[in-house]
Amino acid sequence: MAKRRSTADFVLERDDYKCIRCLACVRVCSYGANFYDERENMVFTENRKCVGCHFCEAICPTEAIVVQHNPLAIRWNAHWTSEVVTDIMKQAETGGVLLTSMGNDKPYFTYFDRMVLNASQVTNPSIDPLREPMEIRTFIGKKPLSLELEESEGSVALKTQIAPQLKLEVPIMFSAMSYGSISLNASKSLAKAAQTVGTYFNTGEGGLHKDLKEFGENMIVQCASGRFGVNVDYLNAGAAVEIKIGQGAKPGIGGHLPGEKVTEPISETRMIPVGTDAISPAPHHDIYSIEDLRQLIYAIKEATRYKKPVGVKIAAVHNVAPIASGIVRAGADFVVIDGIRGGTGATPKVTRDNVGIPIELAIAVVDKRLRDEGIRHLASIIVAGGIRKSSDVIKAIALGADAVYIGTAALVALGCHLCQKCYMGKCNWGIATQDPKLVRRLNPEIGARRAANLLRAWALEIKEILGGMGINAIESLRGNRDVLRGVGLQEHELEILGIKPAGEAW
Amino acid sequence: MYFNFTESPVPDRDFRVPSGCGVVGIMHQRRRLFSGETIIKSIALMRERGNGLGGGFAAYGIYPELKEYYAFHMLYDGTLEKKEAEDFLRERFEIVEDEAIPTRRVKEVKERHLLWRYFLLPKEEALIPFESEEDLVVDTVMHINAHIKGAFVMSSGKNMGIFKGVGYPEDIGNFYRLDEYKGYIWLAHNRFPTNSVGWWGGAHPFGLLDWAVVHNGEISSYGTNRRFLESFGYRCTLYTDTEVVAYLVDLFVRRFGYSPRTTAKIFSAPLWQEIERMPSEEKQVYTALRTVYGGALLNGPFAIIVANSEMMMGLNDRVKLRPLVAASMGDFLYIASEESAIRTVCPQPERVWSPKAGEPVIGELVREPEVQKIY
Amino acid sequence: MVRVNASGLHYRELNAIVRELLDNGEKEIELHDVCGQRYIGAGLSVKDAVIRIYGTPGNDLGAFMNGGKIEVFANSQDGIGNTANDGIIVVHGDSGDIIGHSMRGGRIYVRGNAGYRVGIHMKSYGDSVPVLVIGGFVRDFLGEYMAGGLLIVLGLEKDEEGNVVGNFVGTGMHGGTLYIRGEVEDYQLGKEVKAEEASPEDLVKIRPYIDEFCSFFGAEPDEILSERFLKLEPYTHRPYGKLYAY
Amino acid sequence: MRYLIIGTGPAGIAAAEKIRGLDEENEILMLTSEEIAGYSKPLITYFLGRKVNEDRMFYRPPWYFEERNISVMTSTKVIEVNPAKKLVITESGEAINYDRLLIATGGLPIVPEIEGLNPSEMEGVFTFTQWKDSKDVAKYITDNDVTEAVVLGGGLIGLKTTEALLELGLKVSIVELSDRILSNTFDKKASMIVTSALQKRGCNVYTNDTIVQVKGKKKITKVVLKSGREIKTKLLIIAIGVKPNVGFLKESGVRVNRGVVVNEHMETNITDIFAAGDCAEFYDPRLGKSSTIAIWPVAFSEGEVAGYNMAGERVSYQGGIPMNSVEIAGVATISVGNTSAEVENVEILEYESDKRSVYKKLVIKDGKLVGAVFVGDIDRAGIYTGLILQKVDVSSFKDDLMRDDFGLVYLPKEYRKKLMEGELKVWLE
Amino acid sequence: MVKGMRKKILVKEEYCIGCRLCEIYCVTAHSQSKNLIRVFRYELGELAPAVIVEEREYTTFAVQCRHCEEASCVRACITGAMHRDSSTGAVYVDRDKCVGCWMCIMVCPYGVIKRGTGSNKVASKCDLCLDRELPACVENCPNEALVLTEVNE
Repeated sequence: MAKRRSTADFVLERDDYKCIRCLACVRVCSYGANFYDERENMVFTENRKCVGCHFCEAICPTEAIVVQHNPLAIRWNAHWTSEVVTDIMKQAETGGVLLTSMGNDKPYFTYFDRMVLNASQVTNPSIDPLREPMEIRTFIGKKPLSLELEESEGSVALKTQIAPQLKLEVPIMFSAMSYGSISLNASKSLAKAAQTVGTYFNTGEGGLHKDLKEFGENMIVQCASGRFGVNVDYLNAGAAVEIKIGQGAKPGIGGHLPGEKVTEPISETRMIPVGTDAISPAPHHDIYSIEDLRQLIYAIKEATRYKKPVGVKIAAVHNVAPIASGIVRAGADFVVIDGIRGGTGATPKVTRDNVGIPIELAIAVVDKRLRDEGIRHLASIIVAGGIRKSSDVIKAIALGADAVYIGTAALVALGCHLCQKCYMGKCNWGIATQDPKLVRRLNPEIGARRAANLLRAWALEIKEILGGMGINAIESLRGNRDVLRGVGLQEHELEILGIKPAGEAW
Repeated sequence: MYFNFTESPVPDRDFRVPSGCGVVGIMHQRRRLFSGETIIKSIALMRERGNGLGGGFAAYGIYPELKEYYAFHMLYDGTLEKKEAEDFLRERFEIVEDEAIPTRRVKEVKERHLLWRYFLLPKEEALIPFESEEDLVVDTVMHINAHIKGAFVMSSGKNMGIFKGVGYPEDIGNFYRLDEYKGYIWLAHNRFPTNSVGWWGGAHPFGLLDWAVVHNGEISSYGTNRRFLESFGYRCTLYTDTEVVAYLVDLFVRRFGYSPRTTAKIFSAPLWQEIERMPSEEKQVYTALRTVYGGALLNGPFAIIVANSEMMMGLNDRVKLRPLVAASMGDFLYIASEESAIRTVCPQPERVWSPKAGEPVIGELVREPEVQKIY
Repeated sequence: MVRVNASGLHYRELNAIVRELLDNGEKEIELHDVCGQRYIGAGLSVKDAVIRIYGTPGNDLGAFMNGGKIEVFANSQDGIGNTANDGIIVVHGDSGDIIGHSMRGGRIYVRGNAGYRVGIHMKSYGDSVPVLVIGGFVRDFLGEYMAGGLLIVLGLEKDEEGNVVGNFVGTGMHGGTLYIRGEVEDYQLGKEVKAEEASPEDLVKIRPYIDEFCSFFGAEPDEILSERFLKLEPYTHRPYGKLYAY
Repeated sequence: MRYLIIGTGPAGIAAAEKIRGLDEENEILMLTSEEIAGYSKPLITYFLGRKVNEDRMFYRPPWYFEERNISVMTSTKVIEVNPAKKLVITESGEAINYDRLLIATGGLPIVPEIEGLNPSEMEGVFTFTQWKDSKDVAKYITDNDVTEAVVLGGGLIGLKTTEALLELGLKVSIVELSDRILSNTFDKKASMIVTSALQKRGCNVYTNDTIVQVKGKKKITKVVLKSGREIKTKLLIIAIGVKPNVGFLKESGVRVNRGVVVNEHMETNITDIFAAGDCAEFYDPRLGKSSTIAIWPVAFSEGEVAGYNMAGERVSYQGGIPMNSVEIAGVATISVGNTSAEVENVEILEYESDKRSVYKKLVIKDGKLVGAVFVGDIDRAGIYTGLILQKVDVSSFKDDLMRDDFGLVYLPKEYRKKLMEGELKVWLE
Repeated sequence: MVKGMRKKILVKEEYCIGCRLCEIYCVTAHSQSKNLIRVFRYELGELAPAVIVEEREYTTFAVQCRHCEEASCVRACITGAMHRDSSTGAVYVDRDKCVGCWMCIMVCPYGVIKRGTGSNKVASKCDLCLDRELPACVENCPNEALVLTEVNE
């Protein structure tokens, strides 16, 4: 039997005693997995339709539902895993490229988890961040190597003109997620949270929805290969412009928003007709080389009258350091490096799971390379790709980043349960969907509150750790690899990371 | 550059030794020379602040006859190292005079090193790759300290010298016969390293050119500061957090020409909330200073006294985690960790004050007929 | 009218001068002795402004342009009208590669020939339909990824092999229309496009642009239209619908 | 300053409440010819039917007036108003001065001319508009072992009285002049449903008929109908309607048509004299005509408007529409607005379910809903009332109006938004 | 007319997800046991939610008594059962006074007054759960499509 029914990835168990037949689970499942049998007066689930998003579980008022992995989906095999077998089946059926969403879920080493932080004991005091000043404000943009000052009796004047900067009250921004890949309510949530906290969100390459214009001061607009919605007004609408070359989840490839997702409002922001594919070419067709990148950077600077920082986002790949160096030398005011764990709305699985390098290593080599070349001050380094918690932020900054972008973590704050089915457009949590029935499930007021809470919580934790180290300004953490020690890392990895093994003193 | 710690010749040089300490600085702002006895007395009062694993002094104005030459105080493990260093020095300098640094036998000080001093004149041809004479000297110091094993430059300025070693400072002072020297600025340091092994080179003051720094506390931002300095060509080889202070002072005051006060405001930058309250022009300056020189922000607890031939400055961290007291009496300016250390040598100063967190105490030489300046 | 001598000016200086003039209400600017200065007219949004350029402007001429008119009395280089939204660019000479890249509105007229990837990823939205007219021949990848707008190649001059277009014409095309005056072999076409002879209605549709072309460069519209035009359109707006396994 | 209010019905009470809300200082004096104030007139049938006891008769409890510092004089019948002197004269000859006067005297029952009938002399014949009537009827039934009754008038009061009598176990015959009961508000179908429900409970309904003669000496024994039918009965309730109680204004100069003519501020032609409720006749300047709608919500709203204006706040009345809700023989019914199909250029939407005894009808004129009838299923009827009162153009969602699940979700978003935000003011503006 | 702060439930229809949890929590809050499962098993017959969920295509929202400032139901009530509480500003129905004439149902433009079910055939409507900190429907709305606000009058 060549053709077979696929095996359920999840099993939904419903406690019939607790089930009160309120049918909330039936009403809310966008995949139609739950149904009610009137004759039996019972609620059932078609397990194969369940994607494991846990929405019904979350909404069930009596905790009658538990979603579990199907333990025996495929006979256990360390090599021929259930995932591998299922994928082969799907491809045998369709002959197509496997799509997936969100970030790489493979058990590659997470270096963040192999690095530990330092704290003060005796020789210098820890600082109590709740009562003493603890500064984490960060500026993103090109800095001069030195400042020319004019000093006279008791007064100092600045002669050097500082390039435009982004001012971050927390060194965390929301990474590029287009309206289209996520819902407008999701975008609004992040925009409002960024405004509340004093940081930035990124439009992604989907253009600018009119409802987001009011958040311009906290917005980075992205210019990607598809140039959707890009015009001079768009470039000037935000506080900075980001040229997207690559993305951690899909280095080296383009993407496209299928025509059926190009609805009326999406068409308005992308400035393309309803129902046509929105194709983002793999390269920018005006950038075939580094000097072309410089050309685009300066075209944008000209169009925005040098009033906004212009940055470049790349995926972390093997030669990320020299590439970053080239980008800085091409005139970028900030470089964004997106690691192999970076998320996406849709990507070929083969790319997501296999291409790129972990962000931790990329930060270390890029920061080192820029310092070695004496150009570290010319651009800020923003890192992204699987930043999960405040300690990841701290470690990233200690390795040399100026700030981080979070995407997946922000979406999780909005409700995402990482079911990795964004590309289906049926997100029950109202995040990765344009279905008006589903979009409304994300109340942007709640979303903004939760996303802002996350940043607030991380900021507090960062301050806590800084205080523990006896540092009261984030400047003193940046590139301070002395505060990191490796645990269980090989010597060469330690060398790349520029840190000592745990146990070694200064 | 990331250092390779396996190559270091002296085991205890491998580590940046966090330490608690006592500091004193005394300056006569009209260049009147006074004996080292004063500062020894002062630092000795704060014996409790040290543990006998490091003490040292910097003295300005001690070599008036040879003030045209760079005075190098060197520390050698042995004669082989001495020869190697001297060969290198000769490539770049004419050695005008050299001799062993006079010491006397003191039972508390267990001498481990060969101590030598040189008076050097840069060779014309050696200057070619450098922007200035000073850069040549800095490069020479960096080179010896980084690459000549068993040789260490304690000080390299004109008409000044640093005397330091493992022991309590009064013993070290006695050992170096400092009672026989006269200077117009004296710095002293009493060290309490948490590492059990003290190393002569790791004692304070730390010097470069005519800069000398004594430091109480710990620079928690050391890693960041070091990397900041690396982008300006400084190589931190000693792994004592104090050295970054010396290099940073050299960078901002000598190379950039900033005033000591502005430099202090980079080290102990105002809080953002203070900057927000400043008038717009000032705000712009301080925002720029923090934004551009964030890597030079000295974080963690510290009280430092830094001096050169022209001035002496005391500074502590932004939230005042280490003690610092200043006093003045006539042309004398005193800065110390404890008021008693001042009172013991100047019982009735005209003014005694504790500087605010991050506010420098700056004493500059008075050029007649100008009035002395104390900020 | 203001004349600016661009000789020896860096593009930043030159463009700053141009912007300042425009900001002060100047509507007519002549730039003389231009040689390689990039981004002239980048982001130009003054609807009734005219910039006349004497000499060869640098790349990205009129990038992100949003109105006004730029006229070049020489050849132009690569990337003119990059991601433009509106406005007119007229080139009294040849042009380089990727002209009209991602253009969403406005019109570009090139009297002579143009290079590779002409009109790549051109798109249209609502009332704004970009139009690109090339007088002579173009190289490969004409209208690659084209998603909207109107691309017209008149073939008044032919390339070394006697072709008016190169290979891979309209590859990945999923919107808009290409008109080519002259012959195109099947192998020259991308797999996403279909070609047919332009109908009289089509010719009526493109007539205004031919007229405008002729008004700039002094040719005879009827004569141009008397020859056969090919019309190229994509098979589908969704070329990659079946590529994926869900 | 004294506010004087004649009448303690809904109009009078609403006015007094409003005045007190706006003016805490000045005196409010209310007069009623009845012995008791603050009870609810519509409840007298419920009282008769023993669904409501004496305590629950009070629409506003007795302590209510005292608590709000409102004085009430009961058993005080006004017989004359003298605007020149700003006085009212009572039956007992007392003169009470006022600064602002509200006439809210309500209606008087209409008693037709019937052979043999002199209600004041014949026992067993009652009108039914006051609590006293209800008590008298109840006592009469007990005292005389009444088992059968005739109700003249198939209107609202008649039917509610019937309902009460049925509750008491009496056999009731209804005599109605027109072709159907509730003819003012209901069409044939609606009337039929109610009629058959009444019949099921053993009630006789005689339509196209009336009483032409009453027999009996001291007490009534029989009625003779126009059709010739004779019905033995010890009890006749006359419930053919009310007329404005305005006789005492004859000499006052206050303009009276059928009722006291008032403008949108409830002002009469004479300064400081206002009128509201069943005794008033509202001249709607927008329609250019005047009418009296003798229903509770209208009386209450008019009273509020009068109260506002008497206390010095300029508020206009939007005009009411007839509407009524009554549950008869277990069938809930609601009718609102103009429910007759006879008017020209109207569109009728109907829904009927025999099984459920449900009937609904909507009347649309010029794209707007003007009337609605609900029998059996009255859930969410108020939404339609709102549409009628707000004169909402329903053309865009006409097809949804009769849906089973019709609700706010089918309303135009703008209207719904206003409604949800509470911006709409029904009745007053 | 009551002056001062008045609690009001805002209906944010653009965020209602149509789960109808407000209904079951309303019922439960007004039940004997106050326990969802027990209510479902033993008490459902006597109870009806005072919140009504409307649905049409993707638009859904829950609506309950608006506790209008100028409440039509209070005007139309012939018994005084429907009244505005002077301390809370909320509109209540006194179930003992109500005679079930349905005048209130006739005039409520929101259609949120119901005829009581079971043995209690009097008008039934939202009481704002004033015995709780938050109305049950508001507290349990998973998307904050129902929000309690205070309006100043």
